[in-house]
Amino acid sequence: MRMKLRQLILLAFVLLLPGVLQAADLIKKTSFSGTNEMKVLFTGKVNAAIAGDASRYTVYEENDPDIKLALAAATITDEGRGVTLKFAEPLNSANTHVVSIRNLNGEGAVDFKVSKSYLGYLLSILISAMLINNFVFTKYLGLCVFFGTSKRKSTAKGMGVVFTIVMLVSASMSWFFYQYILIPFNLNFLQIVVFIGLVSLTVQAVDTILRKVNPVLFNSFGVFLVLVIANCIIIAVPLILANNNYNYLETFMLALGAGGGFLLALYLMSSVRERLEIAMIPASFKGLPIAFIVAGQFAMAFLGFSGLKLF
Amino acid sequence: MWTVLACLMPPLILSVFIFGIQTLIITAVSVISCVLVEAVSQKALGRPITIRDGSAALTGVLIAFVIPPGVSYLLPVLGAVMAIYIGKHLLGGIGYNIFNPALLGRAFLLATFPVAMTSAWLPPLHDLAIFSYLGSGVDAVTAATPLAVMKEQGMAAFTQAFGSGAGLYTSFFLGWRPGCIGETSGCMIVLGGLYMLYRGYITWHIPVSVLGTIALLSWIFGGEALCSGDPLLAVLSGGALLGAFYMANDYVTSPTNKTSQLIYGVGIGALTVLIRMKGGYPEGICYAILLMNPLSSVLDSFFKPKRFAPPVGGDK
Amino acid sequence: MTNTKSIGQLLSRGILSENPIFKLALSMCPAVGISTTVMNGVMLGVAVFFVQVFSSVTISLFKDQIHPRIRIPSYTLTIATWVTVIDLVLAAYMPGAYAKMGIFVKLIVAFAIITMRLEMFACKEKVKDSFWDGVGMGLGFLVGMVVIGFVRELLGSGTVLGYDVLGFKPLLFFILPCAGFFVVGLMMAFFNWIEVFYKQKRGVRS
Amino acid sequence: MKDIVSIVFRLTLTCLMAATVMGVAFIVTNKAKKHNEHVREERTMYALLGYSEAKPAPASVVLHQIYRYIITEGEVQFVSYLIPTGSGKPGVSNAYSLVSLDLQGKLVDQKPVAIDGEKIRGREDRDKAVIAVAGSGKDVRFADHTIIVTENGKRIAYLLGGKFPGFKTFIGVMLALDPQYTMVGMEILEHEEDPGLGAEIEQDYFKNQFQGKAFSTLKGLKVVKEPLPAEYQQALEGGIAEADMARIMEQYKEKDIYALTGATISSRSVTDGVKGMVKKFAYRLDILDKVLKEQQIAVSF
Amino acid sequence: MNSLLTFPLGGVHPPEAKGQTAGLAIERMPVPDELEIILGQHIGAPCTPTVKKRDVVVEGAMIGEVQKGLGVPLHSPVAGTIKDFGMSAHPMRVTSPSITITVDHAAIPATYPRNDWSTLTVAELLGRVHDAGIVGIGGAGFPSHVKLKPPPDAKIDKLLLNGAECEPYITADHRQMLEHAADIVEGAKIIVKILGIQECIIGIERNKPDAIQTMSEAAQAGSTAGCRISVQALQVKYPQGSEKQLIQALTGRKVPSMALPSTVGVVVHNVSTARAICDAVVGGKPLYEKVMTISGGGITRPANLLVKVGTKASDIVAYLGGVKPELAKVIMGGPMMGFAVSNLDVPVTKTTSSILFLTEKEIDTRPHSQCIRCGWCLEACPMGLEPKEIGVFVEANRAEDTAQFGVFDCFECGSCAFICPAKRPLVQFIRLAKMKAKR
Repeated sequence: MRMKLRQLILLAFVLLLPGVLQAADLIKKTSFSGTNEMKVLFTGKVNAAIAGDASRYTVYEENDPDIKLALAAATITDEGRGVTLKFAEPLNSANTHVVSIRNLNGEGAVDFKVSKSYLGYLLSILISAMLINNFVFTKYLGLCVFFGTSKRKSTAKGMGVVFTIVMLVSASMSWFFYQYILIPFNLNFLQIVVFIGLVSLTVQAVDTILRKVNPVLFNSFGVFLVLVIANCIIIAVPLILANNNYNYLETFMLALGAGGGFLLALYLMSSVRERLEIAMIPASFKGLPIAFIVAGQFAMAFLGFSGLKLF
Repeated sequence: MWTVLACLMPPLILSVFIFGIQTLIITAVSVISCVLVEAVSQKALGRPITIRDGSAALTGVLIAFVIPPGVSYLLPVLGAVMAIYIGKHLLGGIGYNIFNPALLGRAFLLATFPVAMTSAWLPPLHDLAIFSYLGSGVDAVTAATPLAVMKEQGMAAFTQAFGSGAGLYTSFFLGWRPGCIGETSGCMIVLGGLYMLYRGYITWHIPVSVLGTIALLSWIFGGEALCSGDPLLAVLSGGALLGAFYMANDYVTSPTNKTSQLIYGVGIGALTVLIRMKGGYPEGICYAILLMNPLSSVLDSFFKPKRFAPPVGGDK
Repeated sequence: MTNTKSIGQLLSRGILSENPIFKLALSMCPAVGISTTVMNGVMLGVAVFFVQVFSSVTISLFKDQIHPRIRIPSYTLTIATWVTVIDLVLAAYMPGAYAKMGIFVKLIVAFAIITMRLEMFACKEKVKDSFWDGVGMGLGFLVGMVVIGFVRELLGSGTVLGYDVLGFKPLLFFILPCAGFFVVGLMMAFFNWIEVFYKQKRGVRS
Repeated sequence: MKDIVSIVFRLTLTCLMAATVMGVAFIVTNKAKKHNEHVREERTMYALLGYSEAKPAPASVVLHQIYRYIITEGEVQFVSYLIPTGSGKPGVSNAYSLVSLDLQGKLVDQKPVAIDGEKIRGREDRDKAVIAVAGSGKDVRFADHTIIVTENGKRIAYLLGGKFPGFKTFIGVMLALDPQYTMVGMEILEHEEDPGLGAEIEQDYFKNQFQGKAFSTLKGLKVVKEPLPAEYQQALEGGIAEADMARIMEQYKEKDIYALTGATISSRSVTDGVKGMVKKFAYRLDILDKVLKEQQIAVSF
Repeated sequence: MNSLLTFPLGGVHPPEAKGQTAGLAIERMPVPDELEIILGQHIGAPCTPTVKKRDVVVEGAMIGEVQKGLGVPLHSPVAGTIKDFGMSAHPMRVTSPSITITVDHAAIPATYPRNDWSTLTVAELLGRVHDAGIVGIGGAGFPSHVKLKPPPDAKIDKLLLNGAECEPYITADHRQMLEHAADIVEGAKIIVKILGIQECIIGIERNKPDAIQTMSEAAQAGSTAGCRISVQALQVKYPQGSEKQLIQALTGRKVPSMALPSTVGVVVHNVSTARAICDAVVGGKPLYEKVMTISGGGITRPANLLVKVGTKASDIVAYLGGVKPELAKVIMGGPMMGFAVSNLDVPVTKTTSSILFLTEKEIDTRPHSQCIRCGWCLEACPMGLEPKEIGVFVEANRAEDTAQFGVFDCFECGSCAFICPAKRPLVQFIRLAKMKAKR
């Protein structure tokens, strides 16, 4: 199972590569910084006289080609490889900006787009689902299974891993169904039935394959498969991706984040509950109530991630 | 416990001269409510009442130390309930709490009174007028903490507000800057911390790894370009010192093994810098410690103490 | 399980002795997630109520036709159908409330409580009993949601059902996500405590 | 074998029945749902204009939808507006035109668009219609949507929606301006700011500060980190007599925006975002009006 | 004397408190009227009496014998009459079967003339050690002849004599090293011969410089070509005197968990055991007397006493002028590993090395509180265990799950309980855990 996970990660990496190589040859990296700054990093050294000349730049938001943004200054940075564009007004980083530099590369103008990087966006989906909006601690999904399987670390690990894998497979299938069957045929109202059906199908398939391929693994992880269906995260992820119209990569990241976040939450919780087992909990709090209180404390700690903007 | 409390007295006394006499009142309210909550919880849960061991009082002082000096006196009371009852006694009393009670109290207060907890800062006093903020004075003045200025307005505004160079370090080290009650005076915290180190109450592992990581990562990522951040400033501003010496080091919630202590400290430092630079709050050490707390038992289970000699043929 | 149960018994079981939230601790997600106001609690409670009642009745009606080997898929399908219907109805006629509940309405499909009632009760009992059982369970869930919602709304925003009763916002904390865990945990403990308390009292008397 | 047949048969039957139930539900609710989709949005718009359920908008008040598209053909870009040329009354089949301007504000062409009055509100139908008119080989991109409000044919307000980065994620707003681009009101539609801090932007005492700011003030609007004066707060929250309120609002008309305590970044985001939106809108509408006037294009507003 | 050696892992530094008795010469205590000799004096099977009621015995006569299993014979410390077979108070086991002897004060004390042992064979030597009833005097009471017969596959190359005496208060070994250095070296030579090796190291903590001096001289005098005896000064650290720790300090070898020192080629004996072996082999004197330290602030006259086995603590108290009113706790054995006794009728056994009369000031009477996970016990534990976890598990009634923490490696040195800031009775917890986890 670990092998499979590694392959999946590798696959994701290969698929993500085009995102890294998005810009034109000349431009290595672009980003927004602060409220009214934009940073551009070129692949090599550029002519400082041209790149540092604010009057050679034309910058506008992609949707507003008729409104050029007023550039206050262009400063050469990174030993001639980069330039920081300072604008008179704050930028709206929600929108894609188009930057055009005249005569930078001999004739004509060099155009490129500056937006929040797509790779960063993908990673932020992952991080968000895992930490910032952890499905268990901030979105309260999958609680029944969460409290049910977090009593022992071994159980927690098993459940988390099985869950993540089923999640990846079923979310991918759900995305495919949603994009190519439900939407084109206007059958959106069937999404609940279709998604839950696909989850059951995935669970059944994983069950059968595991039983055949690796009975040892099945013995240790098989019991969790049934529980996966009862976990609302597994049905919530397809619903979220349908709501937000995610593409496949985004879906994959969301599923990975949701699964990883669940695994993380389960593991942390189980280690804490193993410790609580030997503690003197008041009688009426024994069992679930104290688990809820501890989960609340976890949720409070996870508040620390709120507002985290990595990319 | 009482020794730790004694080590916390110098920063408290200095805070009176920095922010005025109300810091003393807040601390007193906090300590009294913590002790009361502890006594009531223990009574209600049928446990022996152990308020004399000083742990509740210590939590009280620490809660007061991590809230701004201009808040209402109600806040520490609520924080005490969260910290002592929910955070400690429901989980089995002292020794069984997973999260640092004082920080849990702070996180609760930050969630409940976000405005007060993020804006009730006071500009430090320079003329020993320790009564000037009492009563109606508090509402009229506000200040911004160094980290908030740095985060919201950038380095230029920071330099404008707090100066630069040796004077800046001196005033920060002494404590003359806006901040939580007990976190500002670096010198007193370090003094108390060194005394505890000398007495063997704490070991160097956690404070050094926390502060080292904060300094290193701030130096690498903290500035305009790579490796241009100011590590000393990062350590002196915010609650880094208080957190490293008194919060992260809390016996109950930190790992016991030395290796895990180092990893734990590095984790706290890294999360602190992450939240400071990318997160939603100007200061991150509170949440960094809370986030690492549950990991301490996990770390301890990975790094067992070195056994004298394993049985022949390995453990059964 | 005895076959003869009065309507009162069926109802009280769902609401009190086997309350799905506080006693069985099933379907906790919405109990924590959207119980920030009484209204939210009522809305989701009603949705769950209808899904539970409809599903119970449906399964009870067709219990002889369901092949035992496809029992669980049939339940899932039935629940999913009714959830879809409720979802569509809410989206169409109560868009405001629907928007607030987010995906939780759709998530009713994964509620363990509904499947459990179908498996334990509806597939064996008469339609009428199943109906009342469904009503009991649905009401139990509703009551739980309302209680939690009431506490959180009152403490968090100082209002009840949107009406300002306190005039100020006491503790913002309670409308935050993490407070849901605390409220549910404390309430569960409270119910446990009451149970123990009454048992002791009764024990002393007899 | 018999078992399997029976299972398959029953499962199929169950599925069919389920599908029937869901299908029926879908058909029954679909119309109401579609109708409801825009109701909330419209309610916000009317609320911004000062109408409510108690005081419904008179029939003479008409909302004219204007959709802006960016059409790219090779290196050349046009800004095209899909504007109503008919009577503009909802429910009445309208005539729409696509007016394309070049980046300097000169008219390129004007083509009628065949689209039904209700359908124009659906993104897909509208995009299809515009692409059909623009011709093949061009990249057509929807940019934004603004509304011009007329009463008896006279412009009384503009409504514009927009989105900009807040402290956490994005903040979606809808603004109402009068014909002189003075702010009439603002509504926060979506945001994920911190409860108790940035989330306070949706409170009256913050968002109503924008009310009455003239275009000239708005252009240079800043955020000040000062406590909100008590009387201004009362006026903003609307708890006092109307005359007093008007006086106080007048008094603070040219003041900057008072930042929310503890949420300066959110306050600044909203201020900057609103400023940018209004400035762009004013610039474009002036150009569009000029072109429409020069070319004598009959529009419904 | 090269750099001071010690064991690397764990260890604590309790206040030594040896000053009260370190300078006092060993003093022979007059025999009381009656002795109670516990039958189970050592690890292994208790003895079966070989005498009957009203039998008259002479000093050194065998009165008990182990019939089956591990054990050594028991001898009468005095001449007298067997009065009764009964139950005596016991420091660890509450009560224990014993023989009561009425002392015949008129009898002439036995004498043991020294004779040459160099002609004896190994088997004969071993027989003498066994017949003299010699057990490890240091504490555990392991029959010495068994230790001297290591398993045939073990390659023994070193004998270590344990003169560390790391327990606070106790000075019995210290005094014996000062006063009977030659006997100890003689004993070492006997053991070396029995084991068929050539090297013996005597480890002494450096807080006994006079003992190091005396022993070095005696060792030098006693060393021969075939038997090198040396004295090694050790750092002062508790529990240096524990077998495994001493072996590591002196040889750097680590005895694996649940294994005997012979697996690393070492045999360890206490210095006083070596003296007893010398007495047994050279003079044929059985082990029935014991040098003990009586100390602590609660006794009127602290002393190092030579006491007959079977003397009751109350007799010793009476001899030393009674206890002081501030006495709070009586401990048999060292303060770290000993057992508190509530009854002064407890008789001295072959392994009792001290009786301490501690005052309120010398012990901590504060009630213990919950574990705060400070981790000090982890650092103090010389075996690298986690006493805190064991304690918490025992408190949660899950003692049977403590085997995972290596509870059986613990030799109950008490370092953890000493260092514990919450004053938790960790050793008691561990003893309980051992009892339950076995099952």
